Amino acid sequence: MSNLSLVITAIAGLSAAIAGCALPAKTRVHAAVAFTWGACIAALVGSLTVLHTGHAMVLNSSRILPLTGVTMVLDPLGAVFVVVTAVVAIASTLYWLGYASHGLSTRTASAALPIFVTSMLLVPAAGSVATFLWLWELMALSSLLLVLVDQRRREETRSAAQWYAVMTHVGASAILFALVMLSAHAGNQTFAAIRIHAVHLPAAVRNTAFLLALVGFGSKAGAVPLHVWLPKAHPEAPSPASALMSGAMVNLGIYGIVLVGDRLLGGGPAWWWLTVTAVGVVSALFGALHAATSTDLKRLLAYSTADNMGLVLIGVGASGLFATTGHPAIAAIAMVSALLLTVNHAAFKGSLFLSAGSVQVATGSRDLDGMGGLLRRMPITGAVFLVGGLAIAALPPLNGFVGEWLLFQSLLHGLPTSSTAVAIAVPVGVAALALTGGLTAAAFVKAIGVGFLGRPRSEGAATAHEVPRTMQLGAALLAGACVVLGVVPMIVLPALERATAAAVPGAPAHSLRSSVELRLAGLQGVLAPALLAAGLALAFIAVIAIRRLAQRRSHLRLALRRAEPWGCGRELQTARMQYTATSFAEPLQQVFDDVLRPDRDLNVSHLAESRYYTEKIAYRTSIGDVVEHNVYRPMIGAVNAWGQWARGLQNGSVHRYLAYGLVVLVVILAVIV
Amino acid sequence: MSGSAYASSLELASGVVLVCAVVTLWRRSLSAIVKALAVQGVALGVVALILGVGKHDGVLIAVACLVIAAKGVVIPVLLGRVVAGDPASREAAPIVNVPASLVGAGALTFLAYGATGSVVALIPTTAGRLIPLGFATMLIGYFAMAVRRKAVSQIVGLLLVDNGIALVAFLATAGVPLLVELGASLDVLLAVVVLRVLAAQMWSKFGVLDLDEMRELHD
Amino acid sequence: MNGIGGVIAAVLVAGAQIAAVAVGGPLLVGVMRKVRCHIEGRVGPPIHQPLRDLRKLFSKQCMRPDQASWVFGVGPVVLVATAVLIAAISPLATTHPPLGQTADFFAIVFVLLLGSVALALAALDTGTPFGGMGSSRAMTIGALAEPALLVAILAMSIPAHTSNLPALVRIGLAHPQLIASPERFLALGSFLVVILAESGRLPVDNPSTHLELTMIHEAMVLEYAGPDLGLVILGESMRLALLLGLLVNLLAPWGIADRAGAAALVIGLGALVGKVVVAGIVIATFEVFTAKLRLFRLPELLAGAFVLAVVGAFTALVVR
Amino acid sequence: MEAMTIRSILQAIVHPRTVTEDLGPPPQVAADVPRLAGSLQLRHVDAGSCNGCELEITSTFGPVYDAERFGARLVASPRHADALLVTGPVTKNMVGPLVKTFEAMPEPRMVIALGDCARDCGVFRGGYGVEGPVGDVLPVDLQVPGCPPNPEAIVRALRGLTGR
Repeated sequence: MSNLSLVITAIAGLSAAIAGCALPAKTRVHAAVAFTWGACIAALVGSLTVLHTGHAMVLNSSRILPLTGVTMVLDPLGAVFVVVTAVVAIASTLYWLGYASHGLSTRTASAALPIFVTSMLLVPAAGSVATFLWLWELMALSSLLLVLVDQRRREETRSAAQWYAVMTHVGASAILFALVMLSAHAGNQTFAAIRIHAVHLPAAVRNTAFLLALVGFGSKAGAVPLHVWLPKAHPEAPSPASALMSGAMVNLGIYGIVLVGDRLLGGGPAWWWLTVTAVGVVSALFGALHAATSTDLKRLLAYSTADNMGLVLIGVGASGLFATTGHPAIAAIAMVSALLLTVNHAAFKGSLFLSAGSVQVATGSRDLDGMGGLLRRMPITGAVFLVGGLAIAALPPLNGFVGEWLLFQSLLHGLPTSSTAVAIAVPVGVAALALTGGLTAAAFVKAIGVGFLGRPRSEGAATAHEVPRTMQLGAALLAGACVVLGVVPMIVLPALERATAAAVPGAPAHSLRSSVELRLAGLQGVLAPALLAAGLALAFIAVIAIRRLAQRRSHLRLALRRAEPWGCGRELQTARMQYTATSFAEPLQQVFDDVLRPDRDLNVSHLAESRYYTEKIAYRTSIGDVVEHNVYRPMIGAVNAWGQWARGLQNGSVHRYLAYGLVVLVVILAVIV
Repeated sequence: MSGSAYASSLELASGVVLVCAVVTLWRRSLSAIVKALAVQGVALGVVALILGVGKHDGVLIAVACLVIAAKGVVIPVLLGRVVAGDPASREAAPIVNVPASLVGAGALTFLAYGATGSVVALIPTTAGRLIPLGFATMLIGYFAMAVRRKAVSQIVGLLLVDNGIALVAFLATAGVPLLVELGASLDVLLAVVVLRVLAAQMWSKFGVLDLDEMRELHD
Repeated sequence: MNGIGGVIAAVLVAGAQIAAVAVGGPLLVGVMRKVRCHIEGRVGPPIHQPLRDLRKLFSKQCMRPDQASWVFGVGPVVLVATAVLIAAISPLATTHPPLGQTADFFAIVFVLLLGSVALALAALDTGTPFGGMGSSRAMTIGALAEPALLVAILAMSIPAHTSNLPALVRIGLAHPQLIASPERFLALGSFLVVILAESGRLPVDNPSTHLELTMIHEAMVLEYAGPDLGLVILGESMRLALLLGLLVNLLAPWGIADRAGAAALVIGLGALVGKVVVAGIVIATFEVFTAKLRLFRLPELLAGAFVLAVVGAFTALVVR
Repeated sequence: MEAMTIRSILQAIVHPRTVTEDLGPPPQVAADVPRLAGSLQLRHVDAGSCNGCELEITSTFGPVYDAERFGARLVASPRHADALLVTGPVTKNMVGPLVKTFEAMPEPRMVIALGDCARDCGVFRGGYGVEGPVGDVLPVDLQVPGCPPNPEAIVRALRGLTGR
């Protein structure tokens, strides 16, 4: 029965797309959402049965794709990603119902979104190279269409889409090379065959295949040198699309690395996993730093996606490292922590992007410096953003904390080790984990505080009002998931363990005896998130009770008084005097000045009469992306220069062209002689 | 025909073809070039005829007559009418001056001999030894197209290339099957007609048949 | 000790520890103030002055900014609630605190971080420049102090193979050579610097300054009045007492109750109070002779703490 | 001061040789003063004083008179304060900020007019920039005469509020 679910997913997704572009405007979105939900639920049922029973589900038919036929193998590892994608998709499409009236109801958009969701549901289930690449390309193209939805209104959407298209396809070609190289050596393009033949592949092939896969999937996951498209494309995409991209699509980059690194090649030498960890550390720090200092809400969220994916890469790298140095138990825990971080990230990043979309709809802008006081005006969206922000800052009652705790435990317990590589990697990993946690906490205090608290800093924020109910519900669904995963992570862990057993070679089946507490098998690491949350709630209620008691016991019953905030007796206390996102992040920007390299320009215009009196001083600072500035711009410049030179060759004279032909002919003949 | 007479007449005819090719490079006036082309067409037909007679192959003889008719008579006449309409019938200064282009032709012939060394070794017959001549004609024709400015000399260059190929075909395969030859001739005829139309267009548009005028179209 | 008896004992122990920290915190601040005054050659307020201030504050009127949301009121409550929870589950008077097995050092650090984030958010909710300035600086210092803190925890956890706090203290009690080891001193050195940074003591932040522009912690609470202010002061002093208690128990765990029983608990509490008071006196004396560092010299101080912790971690790796 | 050796520091902590004068038993607390029970937070506002009174306040909280030992403390924000310590005649510019500061204080709140200027504009009476004494702007609960009032008088006034 469960193979059927994959087929239903595909058919439902296709019909959603057809409904999306065929039906008239009014019913188009509703029909597309209904069919997409059908696809998601079918995929959920299929993957949950796989996760429950533990053995993979195989389906192949040679009729659909002309040359190679379609083979689908849904194993526990893929099933985890399918479940995550399905949940995020359900929430985003629910959000889309309310969001449609804001420019996401065109034919292309309402056809592209269902295709995007369906392709992401089926990518982890792909069983052969051709199916995988075909679905991967479908996903890339449909997401590109979604990024281009409102390119008529804004110019930077076009340039963002350009960046996104180029980098996605550079990554896709790297993946193509890697998989094709592997399937060529294996002689058969199904993943099972590749895994069998992977053992006696020459080392050079294995290394190049892994590195190419790391480049391809790393660019999809937003690993730093290849992350440049992320802060450009995600903010420009409409909110449900960017929630799906950040919540589900980047996970598939991680799935790819684990697929090629562990499942297909069955692990590799230590330097593989050191590179993955190094890329993870750099991505985490770079993403967190830029998230802390960016003032555009969605750009902040996009950079924190790169940072969280960096943390996941640290987990994956650590798990590979421990597997090579002979600690399968700890390698399993590290992989479970990586998967848990991915699941958590999908939950809180999805809710953050959706509520950021609601804020953009309500206030009309994404700039944090113009927001403020939104929690009073948009209580539910504000509360959802608050929960999402606290979750991503890894604060205890919520799910971000459990993931980081597990990663810390796996790094810690891998330590008394012989190999120096691990001995160096682990403290560096812990330091990166810590600084990223600190910076993310600062970034999200800024986002919540400057965005939602205090007084409105612009007209848009002052007149904001709550968004339609379906949009709130969509975001709240994912925020609820954050709370549930934070208090009771045990519901997810057995599934993640079974996925790890499928991925990490030699991992014990039960690495975490999970009851009320998370007890690490064979190690002294225990955490009871439920008890911690209960303790916090109890303490919270106790403190409120004691405070009310103390007030009532005092002889004067004084009512609460609302007054103008204290500003040193200043006459007029305006909203402009509050700290903005730029000033909030200014100390951090100063401390990390040489990494961020903000470009500041200050121009002073003097009065005509004399230079001693300045008329106007204009100061402007902006933080560009260092990687983009120093790596990509020079490359693009070089390509342009070379292109310019090449134009000279074609100057229109027929003779020159004939001469080219003749010269080439002569050269060839000369060579033959 | 006796062996030596057969061989010497064959060499003569092929030599004439090559010489005509060189003449087109050497002479500047278009009418002279068209005449050289005609001579070359006829020489090519003669080569085919000799081969046909030598092999007593009726089809080859028929092909030879067709070649003489088309390449020796029809095409030069067409081109002649174009040249007649153009008062400045002198070739403008070609891109590469005449002596240099003659030296070039020589080098190309030398190269042709070098390149076809292995082919000649393959076909030990008398005809086989003459293949480099055809090859050289083709290279010279290509060179003429690249060097000359006037549309007509471009057409002539193209025809030289075609004759060179036909010559090699005749010598190497001892007679080209009728169908292939017909196809090739048809193509050339088509090319000539198109170029004829193009030349007429250029003539009406620019008033001069100089290819450099085409450059304005580029930017 | 299991079943109902266990639960009651656990509640009693938790109650004792919470009471000790709730009353001991303000007293510790009073003692430190007293020591400063004595060294400055004046009598200074009585030790229980902070308690008097708290009692008076709880009877005053509570005020809120007109445009603040519910976060402003919740901030101080979360600050105190996190301190109460940590007091209940961390090994202060006994090495078997209630829920002891879940009192992971990492979890305790992040619960305290929840408290400071709640306070920073509440400060931003006031809508005044001081709130923004205080929370921006507090979060920056918090972000820079995190690496030193977590690597210090790593350094202490490596030899003990666990990061569970009661287990760390038990192992320290059982194997004194673990305490005398260099990585424990280096880690606790950086932990002390982080404590000074987190609780806003000199040289990071001057608690008794009146110049708003130099404040870090004080700027966040300028807006609180009456009971809110009482909760904030109580919360801050409890956090200071807690952190010093943990530091002291990791450095010198002698006297802490190792086995159940009321007598052992009382001895444990006494030892805790004594050790924490000594630590408070040392810090107060240090504060008299030092001045507040400029805000942008702090990264050097915190980077120094981080290096200490990393050296500790590597010695723990190499020595083992 | 002799060299600050560890021994001398410990000595200072245990047996402090303080220079603080003993100021006798606490005065009787007036009836209408709210029960502060030894904890008085003061927010000092200079409403136009010549800084004579400020110097006296500094020595009041200095080592010799040490008003802190009776539970009084200067705080940064009126939100934290119980009493507003106002010095100097209220100038025209300081009327607004003074009222705003008083408004920002939580109930029960008091105003202490320190020095003759605060009581009746003192030497500055009739000045063009002077609005009037503190009494005209705020309800004054306690007045400390003197130009400037000596620290004992200030401490005695403060002890009258704290009752210590």
